[in-house]
Amino acid sequence: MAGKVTFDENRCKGCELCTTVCPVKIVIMDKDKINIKGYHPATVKEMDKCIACGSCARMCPDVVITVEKL
Amino acid sequence: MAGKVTFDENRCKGCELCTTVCPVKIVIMDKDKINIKGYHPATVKEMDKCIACGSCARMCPDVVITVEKL
Amino acid sequence: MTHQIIMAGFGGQGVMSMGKILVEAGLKEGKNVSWLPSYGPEMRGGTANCSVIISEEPVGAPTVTEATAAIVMNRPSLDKFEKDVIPGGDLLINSSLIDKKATRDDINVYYVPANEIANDMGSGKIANMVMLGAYLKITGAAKEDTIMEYIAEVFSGKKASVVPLNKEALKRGADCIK
Amino acid sequence: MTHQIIMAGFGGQGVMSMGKILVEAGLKEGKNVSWLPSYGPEMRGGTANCSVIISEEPVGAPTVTEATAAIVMNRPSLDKFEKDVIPGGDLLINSSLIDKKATRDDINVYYVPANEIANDMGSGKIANMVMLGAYLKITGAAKEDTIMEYIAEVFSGKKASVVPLNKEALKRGADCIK
Amino acid sequence: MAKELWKGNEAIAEAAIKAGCKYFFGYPITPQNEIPEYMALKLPQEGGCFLQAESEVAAINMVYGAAGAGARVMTSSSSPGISLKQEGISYIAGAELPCVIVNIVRGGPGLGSIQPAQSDYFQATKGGGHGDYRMIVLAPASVQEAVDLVQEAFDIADQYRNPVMVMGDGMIGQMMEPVEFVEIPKRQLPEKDWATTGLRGRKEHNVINSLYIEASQCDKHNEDLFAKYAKMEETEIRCEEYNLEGAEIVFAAYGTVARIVKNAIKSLEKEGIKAGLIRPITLWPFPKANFLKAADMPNVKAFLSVEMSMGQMVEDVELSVKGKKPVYFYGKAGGAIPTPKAIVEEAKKILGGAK
Amino acid sequence: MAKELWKGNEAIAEAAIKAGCKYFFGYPITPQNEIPEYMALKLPQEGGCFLQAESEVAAINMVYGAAGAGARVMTSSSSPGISLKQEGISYIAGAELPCVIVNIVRGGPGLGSIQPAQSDYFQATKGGGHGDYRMIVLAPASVQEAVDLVQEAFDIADQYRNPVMVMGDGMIGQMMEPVEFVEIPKRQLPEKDWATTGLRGRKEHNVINSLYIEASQCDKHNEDLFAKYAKMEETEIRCEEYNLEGAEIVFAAYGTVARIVKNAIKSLEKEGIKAGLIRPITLWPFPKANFLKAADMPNVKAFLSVEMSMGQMVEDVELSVKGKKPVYFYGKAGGAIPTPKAIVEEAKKILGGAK
Amino acid sequence: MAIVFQKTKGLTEKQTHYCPGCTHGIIHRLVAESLEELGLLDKAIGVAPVGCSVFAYDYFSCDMQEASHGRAPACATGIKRVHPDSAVFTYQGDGDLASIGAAEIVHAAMRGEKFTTIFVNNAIYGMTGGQMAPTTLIGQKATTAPLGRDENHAGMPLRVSEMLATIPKAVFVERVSVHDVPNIMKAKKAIKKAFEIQMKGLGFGIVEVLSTCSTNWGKTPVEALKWLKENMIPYYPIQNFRNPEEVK
Amino acid sequence: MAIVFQKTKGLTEKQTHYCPGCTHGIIHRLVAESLEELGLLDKAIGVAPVGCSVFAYDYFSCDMQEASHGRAPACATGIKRVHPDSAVFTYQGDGDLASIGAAEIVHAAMRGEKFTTIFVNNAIYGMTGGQMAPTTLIGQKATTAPLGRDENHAGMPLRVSEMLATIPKAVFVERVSVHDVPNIMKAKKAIKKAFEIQMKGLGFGIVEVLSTCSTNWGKTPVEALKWLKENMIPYYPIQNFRNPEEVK
Ligand SMILES: Cc1ncc(C[n+]2csc(CCOP(=O)(O)OP(=O)(O)O)c2C)c(N)n1
Ligand SMILES: Cc1ncc(C[n+]2csc(CCOP(=O)(O)OP(=O)(O)O)c2C)c(N)n1
Ligand code: SF4
Ligand code: SF4
Ligand code: SF4
Ligand code: SF4
Repeated sequence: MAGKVTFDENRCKGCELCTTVCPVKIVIMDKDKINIKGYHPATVKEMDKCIACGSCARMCPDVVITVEKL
Repeated sequence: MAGKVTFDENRCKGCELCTTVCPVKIVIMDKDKINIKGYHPATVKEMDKCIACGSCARMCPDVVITVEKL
Repeated sequence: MTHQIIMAGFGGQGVMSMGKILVEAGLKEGKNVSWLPSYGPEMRGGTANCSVIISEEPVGAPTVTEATAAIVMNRPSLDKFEKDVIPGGDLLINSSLIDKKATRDDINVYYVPANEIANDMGSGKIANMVMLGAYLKITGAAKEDTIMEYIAEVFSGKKASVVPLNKEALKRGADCIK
Repeated sequence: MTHQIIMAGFGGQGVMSMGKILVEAGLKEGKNVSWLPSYGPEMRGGTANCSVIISEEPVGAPTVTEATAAIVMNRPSLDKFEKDVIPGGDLLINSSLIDKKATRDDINVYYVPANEIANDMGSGKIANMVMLGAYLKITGAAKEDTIMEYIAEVFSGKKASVVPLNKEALKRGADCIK
Repeated sequence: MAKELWKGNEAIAEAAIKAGCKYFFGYPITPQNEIPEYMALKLPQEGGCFLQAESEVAAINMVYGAAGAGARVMTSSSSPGISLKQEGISYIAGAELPCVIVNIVRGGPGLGSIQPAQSDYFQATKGGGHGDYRMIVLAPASVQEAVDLVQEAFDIADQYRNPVMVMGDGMIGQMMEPVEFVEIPKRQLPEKDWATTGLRGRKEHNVINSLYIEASQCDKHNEDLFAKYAKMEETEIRCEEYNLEGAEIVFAAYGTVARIVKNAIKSLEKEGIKAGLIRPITLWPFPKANFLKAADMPNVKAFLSVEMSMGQMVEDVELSVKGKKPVYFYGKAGGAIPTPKAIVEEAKKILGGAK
Repeated sequence: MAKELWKGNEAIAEAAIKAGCKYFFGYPITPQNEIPEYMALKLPQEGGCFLQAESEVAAINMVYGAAGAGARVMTSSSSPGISLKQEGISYIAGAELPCVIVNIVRGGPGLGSIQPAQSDYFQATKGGGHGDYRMIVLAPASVQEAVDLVQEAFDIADQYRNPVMVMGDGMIGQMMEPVEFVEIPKRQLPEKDWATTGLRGRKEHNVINSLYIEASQCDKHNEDLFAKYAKMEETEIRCEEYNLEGAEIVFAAYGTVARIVKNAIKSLEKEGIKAGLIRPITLWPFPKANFLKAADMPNVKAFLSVEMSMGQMVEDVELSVKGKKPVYFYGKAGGAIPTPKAIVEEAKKILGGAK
Repeated sequence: MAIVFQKTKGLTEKQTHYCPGCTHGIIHRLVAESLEELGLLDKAIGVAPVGCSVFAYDYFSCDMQEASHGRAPACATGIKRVHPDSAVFTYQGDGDLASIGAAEIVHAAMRGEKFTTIFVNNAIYGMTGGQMAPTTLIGQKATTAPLGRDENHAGMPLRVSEMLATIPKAVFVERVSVHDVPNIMKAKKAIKKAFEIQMKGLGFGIVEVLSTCSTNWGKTPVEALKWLKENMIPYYPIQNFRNPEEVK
Repeated sequence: MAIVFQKTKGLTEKQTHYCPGCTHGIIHRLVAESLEELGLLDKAIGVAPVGCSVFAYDYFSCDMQEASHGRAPACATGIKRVHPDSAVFTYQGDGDLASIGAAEIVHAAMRGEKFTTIFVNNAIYGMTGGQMAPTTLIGQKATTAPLGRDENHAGMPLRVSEMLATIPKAVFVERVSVHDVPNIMKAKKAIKKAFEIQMKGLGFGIVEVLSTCSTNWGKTPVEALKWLKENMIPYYPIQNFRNPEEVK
């Protein structure tokens, strides 16, 4: 049940909503990066923990996230 | 319990509403008269039967009628 | 000749349809015509009037301020429109409901007991046709035949029974004019 | 001398208040001033700018289309306003967030690492004061003392603690200009 | 088809139906009620839709929606109701939607009276709504002309993607005159490929909109609109000239008032005074050239604008005449109608004074 | 009081409060939101009442009610919102109620842009609502002038029982400038004995109304209104003349545009061209005489009306100049702002051509 | 000799322009009587609508304003905010209140404006000549619904009282009728109560009064009363919907 | 490898202008997904309001019209009457729908217009900068209610769904929220159902979606979700008010 989460990074507005709904708490803000809009974008660091539930994508107001089931 | 009903004849529009609510059925249209507006005005012929209930006056949309209790 | 007529009375006296019938006839006879009603927030039974023009020439103003004739069916109408008749023009007064006389002497005044005649004929509602009959007799603005042709068109089939009544009313009205 | 300045950056970078502080100081010094903000349906974090005028003469147009100076706090602002500086005018670039260089050579360009300095001072929010310090050093549009007088008035009582920080920011900005 | 007697309002409605109008959104108001009432009866029979809106504001926005969806659509009202439509009209002009708006004008301001008037001239021609925009405004003087103009109005609207107003007064709406419905030659019209019909296979989505958030784009949009308006001014101006030859005084009047003026002209003629008339049929674009030409005629001593208002079109007459000859005004307002007699008096006064 | 920096919108609100305005009914719209927001905070502190209406239509009718009840009352909006108020304004003018209406104009038509514009000139001065009526329209060019005019606006309204509009553009509303609140000399004002306060012992009931069902009465009412307007035209016209002496070209501009034009005049001066400016402060009544006088000056070759519109005031300039000198127009619309440079170019082009 | 009934001082001497038998006249009288009996004539300010009752300002003896069509609640809001101690009322028809003025009445109710609305529901547009109103019944003919109101085209009649009763600050909502004397008495009671509630400052109150329009219904006045009873009341039940007691 | 979630074709590529974390974005997506899943993108016509979602015409890939403030239901009525087989929807904020547009939404409901309204209730005016809306909660601060909404001055917040549910032809009325994933799923279901009901021609449907406006609430996006849950839902219960089954 592993998943793959892709972020369309430059669409991200750094709102952090996605980080609050991940059941395994792997979605975090990438404080090291600033995207074209000037925000720290969201990202997933430990992708192997992803259960492909799609919650982050469903919560994101800016359709930044695509979720695939491997 | 006798009553006296007075009609401000020239205000009357001949609508006949007062005639429908009199419990003793004494309010009638005076077919012999035409008032200033061109209508047959309402009147009471047998005033002695009046019980001063005020119904005709309350029904009249044109405040034609005054009712007194004798 | 241009006929410019004001017709006025209580709502329900048929002044509007009197005007309409006349312009329909005028049109049938190839004249230029217009019919302009008064309009407004009148209660049922309030006053109403219309301006009718029948002319050989194209109709200019549809308003009638200098009437060649006025037909007044009730007292307020007389008071209002007597002054609008041009000198030498015609004023037709429904004497059944108007006890007042005309005050001007530079116009031709006709008293037609239209309601009495109509009641006499058994239908108070055609007092307007009586007046129209009188008017036609005076002015010849349209032919009685054309009027009747139009009426026959409108009241066809079941309603055809009223046609003779209308014809009679026109005639009785005309008869009032000597 | 009439100073016509454009200040521009992201919302949240304090460009509006930078302009306000400057005109308040200008007013204190008896100058004629005006401050005109951009406005519109910008999302939080969108771009913002204001036009500031400080002059000995009455202010004509409050719009600045021929800027004696432009202070740009982010990249889009550089792109948009570089062209509006008059030849010989000043362009102040926040080099912390803008890696691009100015393209014109008929103007004086200053690179001020405002965010770095501000962060260094422990408060990223006063990058605007750093830029203002640099601007004042270059143009003398208002005296640093007047600015500080105004700031002291605004931040009195409990908030007075931020006054020295602002003073320091102005100074560090000025220091960037050799 | 032979001539038939039609009441103005009903004739207008029938003309719209004949022109292919399938949708009508309106709200009752005197003296135009016969238009929606006729539509209520007839449009469903034509497979169209009549809807009584909750208000004039809603009605004009229904028109916006239906016009944007590609339909031939009309609304009608009278003065206060037209005031309520101003925002919507500005949107329709801004979004470049074709529709026909009928205003059967009554006396104002406020609730005013309900009698015939021409006091919405400014509102119609200069833009009662906000922003820079123009409508073609057609002003019929007879029921027949109303019928002809309404039919053409739909084509004009479609040709330019622009609202067209037909402006009559209470008399036009209420009077009965002989009418012949003659088919108006159809114009070559562009396809409505911009309409929101649902994609239905189309690749790019269509958007109906008047918002240009960048000032420069909005400025450009205005320039485009005015280029279109310039084209209308070139090709759509209509005007009747009457009796101008040798006229000492030239009347300006539109709609039914022009007919009253014609009566006055005849009276003047009888008194040996030659008078003419310029009757704008399009109030916008205004027939400036006709007036200018008349102003250059040596016989013309003065212009007199006669209106059922306190003086509105007279400004356009002045603008046209460019100070070459004096321009006077005579009018009645609030539903009162100028009489031929009063107009004659006024003209004589002016000619006395203008010697 | 020393000068303080005020944002235009807030200064307008404060000026109204200083003028004794106790009631404000409005609805949010950019770029005037600071007016209602300021009122929301401050009016209750002054024992007054701020109410956010459900719409502009409701707001103007609340103003009608409050003005009829005898209060000093104001509303403000921007272009689309002002369009929605047109019916209400016509009613207020018809019922002769005093109130102040602020329009912080933005680009149109339709939703347009929200940037500064002057494209509601026609709507304000010719009557965007139905019927014949007029408002005094005041057009400040600076925040200070806005403050002064708003204060006086209430007196003017009360003196004539007439709505007064203060019309600025987005710049006036949004910019910050030094302001000194100086008390405006109060006018001698008539008592509001016509107001509906409840009888409270009075014998005759007061009625606020704009309905005159008889056309002749409504005509009379219009005559009375226009007699009042004539008085306003006699006494209330205001205008700034700048640099007219020896001017070859005279600009017409109002509001902030006049300031941009002044920059242009200085630039022209540097190039050796003398230019002047007539700045109407009252857009209605329009300072016709000032323009006519300038038209008669031999040095003046042409007029150039500069507006943030596609050309509206220019018609009043033409009407004033009566064809004596050519009148040109230059403008930007939809929220775009003319630059001094472009104005200079335009003037030079004209002077080149007008030789 | 005692007066059982005579004309209230709340009405002027002016004779109304209403059609014969139009129940607008009755409702005017009930409002005027209520004001007189509550001693409010001296501080009452009424707002007339645009509709058949447009001339109401001539008939009520208190101060009056004529509002634009549908906006009486906005107008009354302006008045009441200026004179909070006055007794302010709007008198509105169903076209005026339920169609063009729907937003204004909903929002006056939402804000709990402390005035009283007399809502005359005669299921038609009277003044303009019998067009369909939001309250026109299914199948009922109107000049803009010549075949009768069709629910698939024009929807179901709007029950205003029921709708407004969902709004918390509409503290008094009652529907009454004037088709016979007992109902006239009840109507009077409701109107009086609405004014009392206003003067206590409890919130917004509305009395919906079922009324006739014999002219545009095409009936005699007497037939019209019967039609009201048989057709309107089943759809518009006579009922109290909100009472301030409830909201306390 | 299976796609669990990807951008719907119902949205264009254009990035929105909404503030970070603004739930308008979620609601847009739910509408677009519903249209795509029901196969309606090819015959959908949307109506954008005046409000923060004024640019919705740039974001939805179907045909769109931009309506004037509050009039989207009138505009949609015009569209739907012309194209009865289309899937027409309005997308409206609470200022747009419940304040200036109150009459239009009530009457679209009364007529049973066969379109779908997405009503975004964020208890404030977003686009114009945080003024009070009819839906602003008691005590909630707004730029035109600087001390918080006072019920004695500005009344109680309008519960639109409850009000519209009294109207017979409003056959589908449901309030949902998007403050967490389960509620987002429910919201999607309701929106989809509303479109299905429209396509069946049953009447008018409205889905009220509780939404955040972190900018004008003065909160972070995450705080805003919490505030919605804790403050809005108690006053605006998440609930189905009308279902077409009921009305049959
Ligand atoms: C803005 C505007 N629209 C329309 C009208 C025309 N009008 C006058 S009264 C009326 C409706 C009257 O119906 P209703 O409110 O039901 O009252 P009733 O006459 O039945 O008592 C209308 C539409 C108007 N005067 N103003
Ligand atoms: C006639 C009119 N009045 C006012 C406005 C200004 N305006 C733009 S958006 C808006 C309200 C937005 O609030 P809401 O509908 O709640 O939507 P949100 O922005 O919160 O999504 C207003 C009042 C306008 N454009 N047009
Ligand atoms: S929810 Fe979307 S926009 Fe917000 S931080 Fe996550 S990916 Fe970025
Ligand atoms: S109810 Fe009144 S108006 Fe009607 S007939 Fe009786 S007295 Fe006359
Ligand atoms: S039209 Fe109807 S409501 Fe109006 S006065 Fe006549 S009966 Fe009454
Ligand atoms: S202002 Fe509020 S509603 Fe508008 S985009 Fe920002 S967060 Fe969303």
